[in-house]
Amino acid sequence: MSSSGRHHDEEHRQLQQTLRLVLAPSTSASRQLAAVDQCAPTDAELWTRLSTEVDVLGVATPVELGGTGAPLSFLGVVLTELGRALYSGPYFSTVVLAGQALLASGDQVAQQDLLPRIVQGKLTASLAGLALGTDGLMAAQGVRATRGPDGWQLDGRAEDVWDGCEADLLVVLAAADDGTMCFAVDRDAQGQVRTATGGMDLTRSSAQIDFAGAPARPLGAFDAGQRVLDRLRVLVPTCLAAELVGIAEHCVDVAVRYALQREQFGRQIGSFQAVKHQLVNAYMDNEAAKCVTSYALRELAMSSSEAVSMSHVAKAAASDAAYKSAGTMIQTLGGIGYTWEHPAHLYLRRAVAGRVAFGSPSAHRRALLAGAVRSGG
Amino acid sequence: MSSSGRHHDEEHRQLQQTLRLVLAPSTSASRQLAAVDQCAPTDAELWTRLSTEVDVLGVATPVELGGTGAPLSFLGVVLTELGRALYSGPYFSTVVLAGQALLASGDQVAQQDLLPRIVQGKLTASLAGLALGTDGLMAAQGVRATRGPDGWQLDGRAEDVWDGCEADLLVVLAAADDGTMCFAVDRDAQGQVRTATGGMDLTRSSAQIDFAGAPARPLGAFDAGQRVLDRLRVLVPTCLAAELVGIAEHCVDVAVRYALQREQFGRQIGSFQAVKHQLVNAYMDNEAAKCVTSYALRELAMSSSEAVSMSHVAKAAASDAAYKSAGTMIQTLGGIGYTWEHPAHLYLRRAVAGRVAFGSPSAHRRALLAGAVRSGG
Amino acid sequence: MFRDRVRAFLGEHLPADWTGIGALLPAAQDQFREEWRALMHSNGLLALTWPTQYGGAGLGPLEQLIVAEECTAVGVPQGGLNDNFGIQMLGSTLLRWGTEEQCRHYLPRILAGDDVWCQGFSEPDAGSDLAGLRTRAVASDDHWTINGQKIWTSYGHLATHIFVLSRTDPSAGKHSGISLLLCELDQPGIEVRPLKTLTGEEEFNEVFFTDARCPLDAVVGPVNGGWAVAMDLLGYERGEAVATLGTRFRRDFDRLHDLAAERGQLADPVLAERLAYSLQRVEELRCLGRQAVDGWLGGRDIGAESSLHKLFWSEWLQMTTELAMDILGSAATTASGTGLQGVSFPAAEAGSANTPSVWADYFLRARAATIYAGSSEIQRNIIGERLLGLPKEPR
Amino acid sequence: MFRDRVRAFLGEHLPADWTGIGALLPAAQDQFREEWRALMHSNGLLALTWPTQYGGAGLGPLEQLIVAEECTAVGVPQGGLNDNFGIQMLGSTLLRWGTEEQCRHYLPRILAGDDVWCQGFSEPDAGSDLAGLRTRAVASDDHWTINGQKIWTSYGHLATHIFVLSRTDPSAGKHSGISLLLCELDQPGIEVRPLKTLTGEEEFNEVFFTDARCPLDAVVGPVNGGWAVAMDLLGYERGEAVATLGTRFRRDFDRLHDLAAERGQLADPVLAERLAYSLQRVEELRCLGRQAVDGWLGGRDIGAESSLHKLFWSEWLQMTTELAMDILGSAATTASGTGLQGVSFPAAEAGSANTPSVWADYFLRARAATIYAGSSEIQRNIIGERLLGLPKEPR
Repeated sequence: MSSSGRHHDEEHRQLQQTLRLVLAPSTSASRQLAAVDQCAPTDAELWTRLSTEVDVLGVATPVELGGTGAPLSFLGVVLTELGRALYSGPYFSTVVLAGQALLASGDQVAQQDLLPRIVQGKLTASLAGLALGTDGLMAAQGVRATRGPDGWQLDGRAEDVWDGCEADLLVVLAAADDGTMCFAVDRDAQGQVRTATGGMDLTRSSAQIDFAGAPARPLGAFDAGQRVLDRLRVLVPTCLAAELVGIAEHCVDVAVRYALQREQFGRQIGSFQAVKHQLVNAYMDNEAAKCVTSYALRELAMSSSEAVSMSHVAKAAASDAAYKSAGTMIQTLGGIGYTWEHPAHLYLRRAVAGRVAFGSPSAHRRALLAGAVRSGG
Repeated sequence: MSSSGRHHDEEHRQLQQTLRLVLAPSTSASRQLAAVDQCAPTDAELWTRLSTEVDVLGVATPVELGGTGAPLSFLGVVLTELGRALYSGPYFSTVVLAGQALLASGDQVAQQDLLPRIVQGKLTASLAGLALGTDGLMAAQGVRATRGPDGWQLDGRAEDVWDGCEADLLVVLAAADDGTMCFAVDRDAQGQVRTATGGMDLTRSSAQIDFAGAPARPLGAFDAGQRVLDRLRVLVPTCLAAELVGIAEHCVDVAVRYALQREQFGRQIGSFQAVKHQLVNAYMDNEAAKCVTSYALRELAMSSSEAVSMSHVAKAAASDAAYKSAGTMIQTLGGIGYTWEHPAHLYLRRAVAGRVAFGSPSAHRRALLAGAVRSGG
Repeated sequence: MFRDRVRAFLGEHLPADWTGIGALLPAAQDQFREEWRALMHSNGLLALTWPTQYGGAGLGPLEQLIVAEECTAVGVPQGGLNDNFGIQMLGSTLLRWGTEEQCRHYLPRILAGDDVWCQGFSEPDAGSDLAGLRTRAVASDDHWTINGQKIWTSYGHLATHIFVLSRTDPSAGKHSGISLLLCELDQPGIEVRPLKTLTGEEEFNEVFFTDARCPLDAVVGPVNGGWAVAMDLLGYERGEAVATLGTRFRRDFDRLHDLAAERGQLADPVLAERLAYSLQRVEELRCLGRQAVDGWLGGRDIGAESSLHKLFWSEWLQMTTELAMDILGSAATTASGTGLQGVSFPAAEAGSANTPSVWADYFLRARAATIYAGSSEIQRNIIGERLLGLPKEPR
Repeated sequence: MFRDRVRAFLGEHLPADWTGIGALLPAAQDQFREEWRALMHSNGLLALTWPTQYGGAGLGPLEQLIVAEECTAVGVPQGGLNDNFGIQMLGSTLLRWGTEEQCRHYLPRILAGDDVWCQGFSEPDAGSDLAGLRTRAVASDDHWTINGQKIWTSYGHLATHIFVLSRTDPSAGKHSGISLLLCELDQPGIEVRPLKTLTGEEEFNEVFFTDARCPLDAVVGPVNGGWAVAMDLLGYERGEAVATLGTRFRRDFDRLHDLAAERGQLADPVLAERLAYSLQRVEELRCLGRQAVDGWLGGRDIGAESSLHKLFWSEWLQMTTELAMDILGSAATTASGTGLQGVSFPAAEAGSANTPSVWADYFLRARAATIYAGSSEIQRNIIGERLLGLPKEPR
């Protein structure tokens, strides 16, 4: 164990600072609320800046496909900052869900066609058909693929597709006769109805997609579906953990700032142990969640045998941390945190939704323990 | 609901005060420790005072059997005070376990023979064969009763018999061919080996009893075993809850007193919210546990339909309260609470053992929920 | 006997299929509430403890409690939304502290619905530290001139009048120099601005005073002695809550239990254990409520005891709505139906729909429970200092 | 390479069936510890970071860490019980603050085992508030005269020397006027009284000073400047704990998991969920430890970070031993076998028996975790003030 060097600490810090500058305008409370109240679509200008100025759309893509070829830890830094800023654009869906599915599919033609466009911010994408089963993430059973005279086509329903209405491209995991297969479906392909769904989280759009004979391009070889699944079931919870760490940290930051500024009984409220110790408890869990998440990303990058168990630890820890930190923030803010005008509830909502998405803490813990049993202690 | 009058508040208070006076010497730290260190037997003088001076050995026994005929709530007051004082004599085993079993057996001959002697402090007793099953308390399966040429005899092992070595009389629940039966076994009867068992709780003695053809007198009619079981499975957890409430309250009292006296950083430590709020949390749970326990005793006295569910609530709440309060006490006391010389650990030990005895909080909660399901919500 | 009368009244006036006001749409709730209040009034069930000369029923706290219990049991309100402020809080306070003239003027108008009251206590910089309030009132020949800002004024947008805690002697100590003033809202010097809650409801308000006026004699109790009056007023809020909340929350538990059963989640032992704990705790809460009511009827002051009750139920509510979220899983986070109908605070109204979106809404609303009406931190201080006798923080 | 050398050493000197020192009986543990310490010393594995002229290995913190990790992995101690005080704490402090003469005198004697050190910091009235200490030392021509009382002196009954934090200028401020004195225990003015812990062990001691003496030059660092020296000394306690505790606690988890499996309790989903949470948290702890070690090797001060680590592990330990009690049920409360063998703090030693009575003992011992070496309340203050920048309490 120990000391695998500096882990790019300095580069991470630079990337973080750059992102904070770029994201600062969208982090302001008024901007966040305006976006929610007006149901604003993706901020196109910000998307462009993310792709060109900061070049983070290709952070987890190899150089030969237009990306930066950076280690996965850089993706973690980006996701944490987007979480902090409560970024509502299609980064997670495009870069993590669809982008990593494409990479895992092994379909070089599709990769060379699609990934450079994703990296350049010219193509948004998402993934349909990944759901939580009894044994972790698996292919949802709602969509079936059949081979017709004109090629493959999809039928059935996919739920909870992040940014599903807006995505230019959908990667779909579907059940075919020989098992799970992986397909690409274009936005303007016929035979699909994409319906926006509401819910708890007001800053991430989601859709239900009904396929009825939608033409679909298979991605990769016969085992591509399984390969995509194998990769995403570890990668997606780990990446979502990185985002949740950002939510968690932002919540404690906001609460600490308020505790320093707000006075009652002639003292800053942060000087009261009742407030201080609650913040410390949240902070402690956040530090641990951050720590396991970056470790999980490192293990994943090295395809270590610990990557699976650490993905469970990371998703469980970060989910709990974000949920608790959001609650602590609201408690610290008092009445003001209970108003619509303060963005606190947007963080709480994202934390609540993110906690359940791609496996609840309890589900991940169960999988962690099961893994410990299988590996003999 | 509401207002069932004064509930004998004033008489309860008087009884409580009398008991505190009588028990005060045995509550002192040095006395408690001396008793443990020397493995002192029952304090005979105190036992006499409890029976004569305070007359609490007959508090739950009808007048015609020599008791006071007081409502069960008085038994609750006594048990709570004995809990506070960490009383180590055989009150619970004699009065609650054996005494109430005799009452429930319906065996008038045995009652008239034994209960007056119990009330007068001339006979100690206990109960063997009550254990936790999947559906609450039930007859343990370890002891079998068979009818031989010389009458009934017992074989097998009974575990965790409180004050089992010392008890003059054992009431034994045993499996006979026709179901559970209830027996009386005298101390000097042959065919029994009583072995003291140690364990967590240093202030309550316990025994393992091996029967090998021990002669036993059946108590009551053919259904007496079931009647005893039906009564004790509700009464015993409720009564133990009353004792645990006393443990819990004493722990918070000790901690509060220390928090008022101990100074650090130039302040009484009880003025720090970190200490104060911990004590409040424990106190809140204690108040609730006390409240449900006395309510459960009232319902039991009225044979109300709520008596069963409230016995579960009371045992669960009081177990958790005592356990948490003991922990809070030690945390408040700091290092001194971690020493052998301070009786804090004796309370913790009793709380830990009492929590598990006759059904853990989790088991009682499960039964509570199952009851709510059966009664249709 | 009185209870029978109340039951008969309820049986007579509620439809046979009545499940509770929570089953109505918000507009229908408002209408029902208004009609129901009038009906309660004409049947002598409003202001039970007020003397008859002011339009009350001249009965005691026991009868008041019986009405509260029976209304709660069938799921109807005991009056209008603002009656908690007008009847319970201000009315009781006027009867204790007010002049004969004030009682004669204000009390009948409250009952008739002519005056609808709201509360002006908290301020942006005086939340937990209420005595830190800065709204000032200055007396001139014939009126007080009020300047300042109040916040968290529930149902202020429905009110015609506000009782305002104001600083009337800035040179006095923090708790001295405060007076309780009675003030009409419909005047140029007052602006009421609704404040949306995190679920989008408009329930709270900000109230801005800019040279607002009220008559010189519109002071309750002594000038500069308003702190004691205000503490007394807050005390009248409590009796009913301790009496009825246990029942209301037990109903919430039962709904959640039904939902878990419907969705097959009772078979999940981890969720079942948490449900069982929620049940245990709500039963503890009911007992605590009964005990406090007994004490209250026996004339005991339940000030700090009500803090214990508040702390207990607010934690129960958050724990249980969090459990609901876990029972529902993604159904709760992707549900897009309507939430709780209208005002359902702190417990959901009887008859509320038992759907994922209602529970998601309830979960969010429950965030307020540990903040409003004395945060949990303040309640713990009160309990620690008054019930355990622990020292205050040095200041 | 160095790691290979350590592994080779361990492989060579430990029996093939070695499971950890916890498997030995207490007396055998003591004997093993003594022989093992000598072996470590003769192989240059004691005092890794001390310069060679004082008998150390002249290596760096990385090598020290490697020894700690490898010894932990196989379950052997890295020295004697008092070496934490003599080598880690006092030794490192002397190297930074001591005179050349002090280093030359004391350090080799510590390694040789001639001087065995214990710590005299806490006092009956100065626990969390260490700077409130009242033990006084007065200088005369050629010695200090010490009067006062210390408490919670671990392994004081095994020691020959004590470093005593004393007030040497009573007129100075609370944190000024304190000096760190080096004092021999075997003198008429000192009495060491063992203090039994709640499980009956004798681990802590009270130390009474009645005109006890030490030489005038037995001061570490500046006279009256001992507070900074003491804080520094406490810092040397931390590096190793963060490096090794995660591994030791993970071993505890694995033992508990085995026990639950043996007893069929993994099939109880409520217990399994709690086990899973314990596993999650111990993995978090291991990561926090790795991160802190990385920082430590990178030269970062891990003062407040080690508070976070302490708070985390002490809560983990209590949660997990409580879980053990629930997994064992009445088996834990009626078990009457032997408990943990010898000194096993804070984690149980590798090789400890996996029985109900061991877990019951461990549960009781774990009560100390949130109290000793800075209570959880103090740790939260440190974290809140140093890492979050929150204000101190007004005093």
